[in-house]
Amino acid sequence: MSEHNFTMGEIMAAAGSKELLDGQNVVVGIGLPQIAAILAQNTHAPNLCMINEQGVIDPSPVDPAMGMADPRMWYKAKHFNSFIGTLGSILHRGKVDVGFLGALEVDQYGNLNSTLAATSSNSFRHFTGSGGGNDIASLAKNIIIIMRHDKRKLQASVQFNTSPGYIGEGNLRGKVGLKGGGPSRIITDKAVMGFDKKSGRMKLLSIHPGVELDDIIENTGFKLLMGSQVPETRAPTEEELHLLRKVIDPTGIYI
Amino acid sequence: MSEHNFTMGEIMAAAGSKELLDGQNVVVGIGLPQIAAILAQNTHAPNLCMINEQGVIDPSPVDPAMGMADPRMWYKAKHFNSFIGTLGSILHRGKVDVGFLGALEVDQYGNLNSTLAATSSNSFRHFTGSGGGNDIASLAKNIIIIMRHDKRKLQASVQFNTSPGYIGEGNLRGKVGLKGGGPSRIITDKAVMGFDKKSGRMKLLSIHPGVELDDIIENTGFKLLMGSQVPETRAPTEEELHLLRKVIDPTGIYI
Amino acid sequence: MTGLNKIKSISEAVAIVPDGAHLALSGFTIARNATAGAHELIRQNKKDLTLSQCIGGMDVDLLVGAGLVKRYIYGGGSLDRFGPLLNINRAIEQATIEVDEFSGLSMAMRFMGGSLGLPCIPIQSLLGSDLLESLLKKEKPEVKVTECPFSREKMVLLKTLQPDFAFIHVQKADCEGNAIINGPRWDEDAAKAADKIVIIADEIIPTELTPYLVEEVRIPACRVDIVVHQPYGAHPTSLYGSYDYDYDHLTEYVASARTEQGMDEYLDRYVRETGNFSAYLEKVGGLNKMISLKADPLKKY
Amino acid sequence: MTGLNKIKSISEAVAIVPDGAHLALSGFTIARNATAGAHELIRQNKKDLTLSQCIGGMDVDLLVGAGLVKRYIYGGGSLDRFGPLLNINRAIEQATIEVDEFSGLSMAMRFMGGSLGLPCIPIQSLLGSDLLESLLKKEKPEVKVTECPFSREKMVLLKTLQPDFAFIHVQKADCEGNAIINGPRWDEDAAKAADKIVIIADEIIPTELTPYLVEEVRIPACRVDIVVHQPYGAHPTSLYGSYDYDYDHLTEYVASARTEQGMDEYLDRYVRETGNFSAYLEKVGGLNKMISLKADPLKKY
Repeated sequence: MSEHNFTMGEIMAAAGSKELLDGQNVVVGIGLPQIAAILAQNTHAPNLCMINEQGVIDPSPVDPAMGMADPRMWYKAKHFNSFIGTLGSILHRGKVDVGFLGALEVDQYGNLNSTLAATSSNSFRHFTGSGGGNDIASLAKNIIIIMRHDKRKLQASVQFNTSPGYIGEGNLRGKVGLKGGGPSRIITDKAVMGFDKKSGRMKLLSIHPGVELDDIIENTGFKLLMGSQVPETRAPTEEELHLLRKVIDPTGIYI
Repeated sequence: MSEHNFTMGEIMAAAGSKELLDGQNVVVGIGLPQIAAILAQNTHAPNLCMINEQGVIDPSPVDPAMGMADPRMWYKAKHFNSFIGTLGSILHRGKVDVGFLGALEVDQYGNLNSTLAATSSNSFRHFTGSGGGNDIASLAKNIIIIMRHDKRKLQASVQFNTSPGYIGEGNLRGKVGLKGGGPSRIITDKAVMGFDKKSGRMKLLSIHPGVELDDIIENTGFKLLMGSQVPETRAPTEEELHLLRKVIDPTGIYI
Repeated sequence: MTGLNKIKSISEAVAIVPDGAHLALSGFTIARNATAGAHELIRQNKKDLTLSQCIGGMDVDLLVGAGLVKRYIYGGGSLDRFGPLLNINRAIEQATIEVDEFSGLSMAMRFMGGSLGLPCIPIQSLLGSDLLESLLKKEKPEVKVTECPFSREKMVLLKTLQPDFAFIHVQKADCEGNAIINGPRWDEDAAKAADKIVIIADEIIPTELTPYLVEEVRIPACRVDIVVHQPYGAHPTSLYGSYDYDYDHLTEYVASARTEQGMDEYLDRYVRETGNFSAYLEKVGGLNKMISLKADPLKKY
Repeated sequence: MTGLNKIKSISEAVAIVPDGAHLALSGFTIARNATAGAHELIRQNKKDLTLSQCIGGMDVDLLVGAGLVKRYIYGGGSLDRFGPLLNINRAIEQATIEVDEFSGLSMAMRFMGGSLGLPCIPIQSLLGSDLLESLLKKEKPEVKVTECPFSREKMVLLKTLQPDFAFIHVQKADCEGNAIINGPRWDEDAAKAADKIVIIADEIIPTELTPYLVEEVRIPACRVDIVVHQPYGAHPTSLYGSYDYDYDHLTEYVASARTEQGMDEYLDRYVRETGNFSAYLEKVGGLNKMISLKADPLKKY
């Protein structure tokens, strides 16, 4: 990858940004999702509205933060409310266009595990759990998952389905009664993936410049659907790189 | 009544005030209920909290108003919210001690009609309807009804049960699932009445000074329960009269 | 970050409302009515509207008096001591509108449930009343008596409400739609229940100021579709902190509304023959009248 | 009008909590935690508590680490980038507490329904997840998959929550209990769901001032039972507009909480051996530390 003038964080941020349309309501977490959203605001989507689940709408953070509960993430917000005022009267009301999520594990149907991982046959480690993740996965029109491309994190089925994707073979969302659209993109440090809406299975959409297809196949714990030709992921533009490095994340804390 | 040094409005306000205990949460309407509550605050119940259903808590009005929607009634309120913040998270939560209600008609079981009155066999007049009345009647621990003593307004059964009292013979509140306590007092310009909790029927508790029992019987459209001796309603004290006339309603607009 | 300018004229805003639409207006008896919105709906002569409101206000009484309303879903109402909602009451008595009559809280719960995207929500008032009986007798009841599967308590399940449009008059908004409501907010859930929200603001504030007034912002821009700037747009009802109700005009309104003919003359004079809300404001007394109604900064009325 | 003085000390407030009680604390990861309340609960060594919280915070992690908690009902949580909720995770892994794990919104709905006195409330997330499966497998499930009788949509009916006590840390309150929360209010519904509300205020304002700050009052006095005055009572978590989180202390906390022994030493040093919260504040750096954490009036952190 050394031949490229961008980092994997930068191409991931640019790929995330590209998925966002002007005027959309986006639920973001800290880190790459936030960076991708701010990049979109600074380029093609100036009227993107960022929603933090605990009750913060449309902030303009200027300092790096330790998380969503860090008031640095609430700077110059235009509305404060509660979970009910964000995940209730915006998300559950059907007005969130895109939700960004991360996870411990994602499976071939886009189901997310953020709850637990077995350490042996009768013991497990407990992690963060859902937070608003299950609600966002259930109810947002589109879900974008940003994560590291790692075989242990991309398994055929998750150990615990915290936040449903397409659930099982054939897209079972409608059957169980979920109103949101389900995962639309998975952006990793190696590739961008989408889903075949009929089967509900993950599909390789593009490979980041400098990454080999074999590398992706080796680091994915299940068979990825893919076309006969898989294009290269769009590299970040000069403008995007300038914004990311000079304006959005000048101290390089997130990317 | 000319031999007394108080008006019927004054004795009604004093009787209403007497029913209120310090620290209680009271839903009031404009007029006598409000006057009764302010009188209580100025005498034995300084920590009474007044709640206006549309989202106004603990105001201190100083000017006469045209109704609950008149901002004169909201003066120096300590909390603003919505119906949900008053009738929801206070009343429905079981935290309203007393609700004051008025009505077009009240029947022997304390059911209230504020919706309609027949003008002939196939026509009717439509009035204010419920507002928060049904909710308050359903859910407050105690209901105090303040009204004019008039045979047309005190009928054996209401034409339309907008806000249930004890519903029918034998107190049917529990059976239909109502959680509030039901009406505890009816204060008119002639008497104070309560209810026999077993039968759910209205009972004469005291007669205002100068009013004859026959006058009450004649002006009540059903048979009132009563003990062998019906006491006289407590006359307003000098302090109460002073407060009503000089402090609470100096222009005499309400009483 | 966003800077979308959603400002349109009231006539542009009303033009998007199709005949037969379901609307919620912000009025509550004589306070913070969406008068400017109601006037323009009448001028554009919308038909067969469904209106819903926690407690009836003069704004809907105007629409009913003008014959625009097919169905009204509400929790009762009046013009406080000025008088009853004469047009609404008359239309109910003459069965010229279909009416769904609830209580104040059950309407608020229907809106709140709708604002959360829930299809239904329980309540434990209405039980044992003729309001409930009447609602259960409807052809397609929107209430159902049931019991809680956990506590076995009786409860009424209410179908929630999601109006197509809410016209909400507020004290202040920025051009993106962040809306400040001061004083009680009986209409906040009705607004958020609606699919499209039209904010009619007496005052437009610069978006740069919004973060400093954030604790007063009640409806976030991301839910708002259109912002209309209309000073004194709630007249003759009051706008807490901005202006008092117009005692004289409300008195005249109630006197006019006593008869259908009187109401028709009122609508001709003040709505149909005035081409816009500014002309209406001139007709009811113009600048001098508005100055006389200005709220005391301490008393807020 | 009311002027009831509800101010008590934190030890008096905590003394009313019986063993086995159900409590809600205001914490959300590293923001506005009821630290002073949690410390005093530990000092008074309450037993077998049930705790409920939308998103886990350090306050409950302290209680779990101190062994006070029998059951924890929550929607997940962490200490943001400082680390996981180590005591809670360990207790779940070792099954030393009973856990009911929901999502953030389903917890918020359970509290909101409880604040309204409703026995149950629907939601349309959780469906198709293992969260739901686990909750349905409980001996007495507090969720039920059902369908809306009007729309026939699938939904999960949630049993609502009404904690016995809420300990809510806020920026300001008057002595009657009118409580000002600035910034996001993830805990407002949990507070109102509780039977008794204990407000722990960093600052007490004169009641005469309350009407002028009315738009910021989030919990009305008529729902509040006790008011405690405890400056810096949310330390080491942040209080929006008042002070920042204490980076050093949170880092030390997470390092300590990695082992049971480390946690026990932390509790001895900072809670059990300090007789009160003032002594704790001295131990973590006293006045100089608190001055260094003071929020910038514009940035609010």
